[in-house]
Amino acid sequence: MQPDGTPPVLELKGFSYTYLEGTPRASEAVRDVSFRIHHGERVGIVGATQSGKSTVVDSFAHLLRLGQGQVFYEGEDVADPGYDRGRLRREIGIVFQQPDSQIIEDVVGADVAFGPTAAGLSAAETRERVEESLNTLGLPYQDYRLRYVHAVSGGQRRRVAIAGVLAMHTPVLVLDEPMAGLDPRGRKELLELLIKLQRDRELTLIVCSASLTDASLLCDRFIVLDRGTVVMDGPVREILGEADRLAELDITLPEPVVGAREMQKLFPDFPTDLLTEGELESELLERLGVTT
Amino acid sequence: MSMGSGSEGRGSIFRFDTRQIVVAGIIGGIALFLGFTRLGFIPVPIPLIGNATIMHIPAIVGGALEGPIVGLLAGAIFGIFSFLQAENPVFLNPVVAILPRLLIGVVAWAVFVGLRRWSVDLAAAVAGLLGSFANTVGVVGLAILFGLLPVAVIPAILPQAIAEAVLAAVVTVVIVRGVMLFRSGRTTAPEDESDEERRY
Amino acid sequence: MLELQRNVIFGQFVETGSVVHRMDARVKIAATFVLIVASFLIDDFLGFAVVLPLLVAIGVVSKIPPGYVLRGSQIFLAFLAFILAFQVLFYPADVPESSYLWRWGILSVSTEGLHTAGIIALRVILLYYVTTMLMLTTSLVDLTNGLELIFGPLQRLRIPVNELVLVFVIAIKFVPIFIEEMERLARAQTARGLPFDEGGAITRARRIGRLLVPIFISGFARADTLTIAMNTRSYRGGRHRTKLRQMRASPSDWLALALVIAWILVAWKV
Amino acid sequence: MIELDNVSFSYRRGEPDVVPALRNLDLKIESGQLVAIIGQNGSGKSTLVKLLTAVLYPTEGEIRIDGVPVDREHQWDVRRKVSVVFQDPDDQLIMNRVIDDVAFGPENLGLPRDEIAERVHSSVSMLGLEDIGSRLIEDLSSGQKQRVAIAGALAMSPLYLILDEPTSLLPVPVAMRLISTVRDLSLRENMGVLHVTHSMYEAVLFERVVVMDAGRVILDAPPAEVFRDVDKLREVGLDVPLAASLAHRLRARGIPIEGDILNTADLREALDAALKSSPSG
Repeated sequence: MQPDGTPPVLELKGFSYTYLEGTPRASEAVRDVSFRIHHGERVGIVGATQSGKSTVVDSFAHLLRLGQGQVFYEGEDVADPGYDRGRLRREIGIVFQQPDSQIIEDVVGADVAFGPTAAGLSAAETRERVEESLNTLGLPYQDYRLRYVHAVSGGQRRRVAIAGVLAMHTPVLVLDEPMAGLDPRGRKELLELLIKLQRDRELTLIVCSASLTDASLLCDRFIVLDRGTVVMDGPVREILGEADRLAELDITLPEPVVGAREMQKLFPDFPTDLLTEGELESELLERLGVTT
Repeated sequence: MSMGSGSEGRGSIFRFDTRQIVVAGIIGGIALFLGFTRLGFIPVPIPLIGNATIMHIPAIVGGALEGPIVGLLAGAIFGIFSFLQAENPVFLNPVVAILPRLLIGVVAWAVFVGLRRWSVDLAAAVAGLLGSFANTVGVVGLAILFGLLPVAVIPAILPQAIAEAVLAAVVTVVIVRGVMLFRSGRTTAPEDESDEERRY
Repeated sequence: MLELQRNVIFGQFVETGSVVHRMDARVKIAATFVLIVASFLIDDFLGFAVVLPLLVAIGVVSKIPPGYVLRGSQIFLAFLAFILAFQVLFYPADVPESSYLWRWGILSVSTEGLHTAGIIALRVILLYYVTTMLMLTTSLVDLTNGLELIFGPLQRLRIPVNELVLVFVIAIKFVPIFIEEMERLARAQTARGLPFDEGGAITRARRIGRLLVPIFISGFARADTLTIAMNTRSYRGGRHRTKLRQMRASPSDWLALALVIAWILVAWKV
Repeated sequence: MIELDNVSFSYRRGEPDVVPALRNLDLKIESGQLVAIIGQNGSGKSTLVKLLTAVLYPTEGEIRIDGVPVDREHQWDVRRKVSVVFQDPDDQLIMNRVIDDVAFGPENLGLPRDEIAERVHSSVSMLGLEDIGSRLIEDLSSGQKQRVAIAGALAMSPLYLILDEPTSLLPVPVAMRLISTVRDLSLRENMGVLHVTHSMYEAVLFERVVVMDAGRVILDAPPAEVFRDVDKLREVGLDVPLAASLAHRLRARGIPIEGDILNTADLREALDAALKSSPSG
C-alpha cells in the first residue's frame, strides 16, 4: 500500500481472541481480524457494543495474551520474544473509555508527569511536557497542576487522561469512546481540540466508537466490526454511502445520515454520505430548487 | 449530605442501618474479590509459606473508616470465605476460620480511633499492623488450641506473620489516605516544593 | 495477560444438572452439617471406611469430574502434608519407648503419632470434601437463600438474620463488578507504562495497594448510591419484609438426608 | 400531582458564597404526565430527583406529592408514591437474580406473598424479561440490567416513575427502545414519568420538556415549542434535534415548513407538503 515501502504503523493479521479461554465461561470476542493502518491516517474502528472494538484496541499495545494471529507495530511482531513491550506502550497512547481507570496519581500535574517520568525524561523536560499538554487541552497549567483529580468534573477528568497520554508524545493516539458521558458543549470542544491536535502533530489517530456521529467528523476511514469480524473497511464517505447496511448493525448513525435516509423516501436518489447538517441542508436546498 | 436514614434495627440485638449493611457488603465484596481472583495472595519467597495474604485488609479499612460493626461484618465475610475455600486445612474448623476474623476490624477501629488525633498515617499503619496480628494470633492460637497445629509451628509461621503485618500497614496507609483525601472535599493540593511527586 | 476471571477456580459452582445440583439448598446444607459433625464424632479407621462409599456415591451422582476436584485440591493437599509432618514429628504425648520408630532430639516418629495424624488427616479430608462438594453443586445465591431460610427462626431471638444475609448478598453481587473494575484499571495503567504483572512481592503489593485505592473509593461511592436506591425502594430493615421466595424440598430430598444421617450413625457406632 | 412551591436547595448550608443547586423552583406535574427534564451537567437535575424521592429535603419552599409533603416525617409515604431508576444499574440492583431483585421492593412493603408474585410477574412481563427471570444479573447486558431496574421500580406500583439519566450509559439504539417501552407503559398504566436525560431524541418522545440551567427552569413546554427555541437551547449548551434545527434553517431560507418538527419523519412530511403546494421542486 505505501508506495515508498515503509511498513504500516499497525497491522493485524488474522487476529482472534477469546476471553476466559479454557474456562466454562469462554467467549469469543474477535475472529480473524486483519487490517493495516498507515502513518498519519485517521481511522475509526466502529461497531455496536460487543462487536470486539475494545479487544482490537487492547491488542495494539499488547494488553492481551496474543495467541492466534499477529500484531505488528512498524513491521515488527509485538509477540516476538524479546520484543520491547515498554517501548510499544510508550509509542502507542491509548485513552480508555473510563478516564478514571487510567489516572494513576491523585494530583493533575503529577498524573500527567507520570508517563514522561517513567520514560526517563529529566524533571525539566517533564515539567515542560506537563505544561504543554495541559495547556493544549484547555486546562491552564497554573490553574490545574495542583488540582486533585477527583475534584474536577467528568469532562475535565477525560482531558486529564488525554493530557497524560499526550505528554508522552506518542506517534499513535488511540481514543476509546472519547465522547462518552460528555454533554453537548463538552463534546463540541473536545472534537475541535482533537482535530487540531491531529493536524498539528501529524498523529496517527484511531477512534473507537459505537457512534458514527463524532467519529465521522474525526476520521477519514472506517473499519466496521460486527460480532468480532471486519465487515466493512473504507473511506468514511464510502461507508456512510451504505447507510442501510450500517443501520442493520445497531450502530448509531450520524444525524445527517439519519436525516438523509428519511429524505430518500421523498427523493429516492438522495445521498447518505453526508458529514454535517450543512451538507444535508445544501443537498435539500438543491432538490427544492433553491439556489445557494 | 443528609440522607434519609434507613432501617430501624430496633428489636434486634445490635442495630445497623441501611448504610452499614451496604458498606459492610461492599467491603466484604472487596475481600471476596481479592480471594476469588487470588490478588489477595502475594507470593512471598519464603519456603513453606509461599503466600502472604492481604485479604484481611478490607476488614481493617472497614473498621478504621466505618466503625466496628462494618469491620466485624467484613471480617466475617473473609472468615466464611476461608472456611468454604479451605485451601489450608486449619480453616476447615469454622471457629478457627471465622472467630479471629471478627476481631480484625474491631481492633483496627479501636486503634485507628485512638491514634488518629496524632496522625492519620500513623493510626492507619498501626491499625494495619495490629489488625493483621489479631488475625494471625487468633488463627494460630485457636488452631493450636484445637490441636490442628502443634505449638512448634510458631517459629515457622512467624516470618509470614511479620510479612503480612508489614504489607497490611503499608497498604492500609495508602488506602486510608486515598479515601480520606477523596472525602475531604479539598480541591487543590498544597504547594510544597519539597514533595518530589508534586513538583509538576 | 490480565484476565483475573480466568484464575477463579474456587466458587465455583460447576453446573452439571445432576440430582445433587437440583436438591433443595437447605437439605444440602443440612446434609453437609451432618457430615461435618460426623467428621468430629468418628474416631477410628473403620468408621471412615464405612463413610467412604457414601462420599464416592455423592461424587459419582454429582457428575463433577474427579480430575477437576483433584487438580483444584493441590494446594490443600500440600498444606495438609505440611501440617501432618509437624503433627508426627512434634507429637507431644508421652508414648511408650517401644512405639518410637525414629527419634532425634525433640523430633520423633512414633506409631501413636502416626495414628493420630492419620485420623486427623481423614477428618480434614472428609470436611474438605463435603464443603467442596457443597460449593461445587450449589450456586452462591442458592446457598445464601438456603442459609437465610435455615436461620430464619433465629430472628425471633432478635438476631438480625435478614440483614446479615443481605450483607452477603451484596458482597457476592459486587465481586464481578470489582473484578471488571480491577481489570480495567490494571489494563489502562499497564498501557501507561505501569506494568501490573511484573516484579517481586513488595512491588506487587504496593501496586495492588495503589490499585485498591480507586476500588475502595468507587466502593464507598457505590455504597452511597445503593443506600439511596434501597431507601427509595422502601427498605426499612428486615423485620418489615415479607418474602416471595419459598423453597420446596421434595420427598426425595428428605429421603436423601435421612439416608446420609442413617449412614453416619452406622459409621459412628461400628 | 407533584407540586413544587418556590423550592430552593443548597448542599452546604451556612457556608459563605454557596451557589444553590436549585433556586426558587415552581413546578406542577399532573398525574400521568410524561415529562422530560433536560439540562447541562450541574444544572440541578439530579438534585431535583433527590428532592422528589425524599433523599434530600428542600432548604426553602415546599414539595407535595399528591398532597403529601416531602419531609423527613413523611419520607416513607413519599417513597410509596415515587419510584426512581438511576444511571448505573450496578448501583441499584440489590439481589443476584432478576426475579429476586424485582421482588425486593414489594417485599419491603410487607405485602402478602401472592401479591408480590403477582406484581413481579406483571412488571417482568411488561419489560419483556420473562425469559431471563431466573438468570443471574451479573450475566446480563447493561440494557437488560436497566430493564430489570425499571421492572423493580414498576413493581412498587408508583404513581410517578422518576428516571435519573438511566440511558446515559447505554448505546443509543438500546436507549431509544427502552424509553419507548417506558412511554408505552406510562400511557397504559396512567403513571407519571419524569425522565432526566441529555438526549434530545429521547426528550422529543415526551409530552412536556422542562429545560433547566443553573438551578432554574428556563423553558417548560411541549417539545415542539421547546425545540423551536433553537438559539436559547444552544445558548445554555444544549443540542437541538437535527430535524428541528434543519427546519429552523430551511424556514430562514424561505421554505414554507408548516407544523411542529420533532423528528426527520415530521420534516419529510412537511417538505412533502411544501413540494406539493409549490411545484417548483
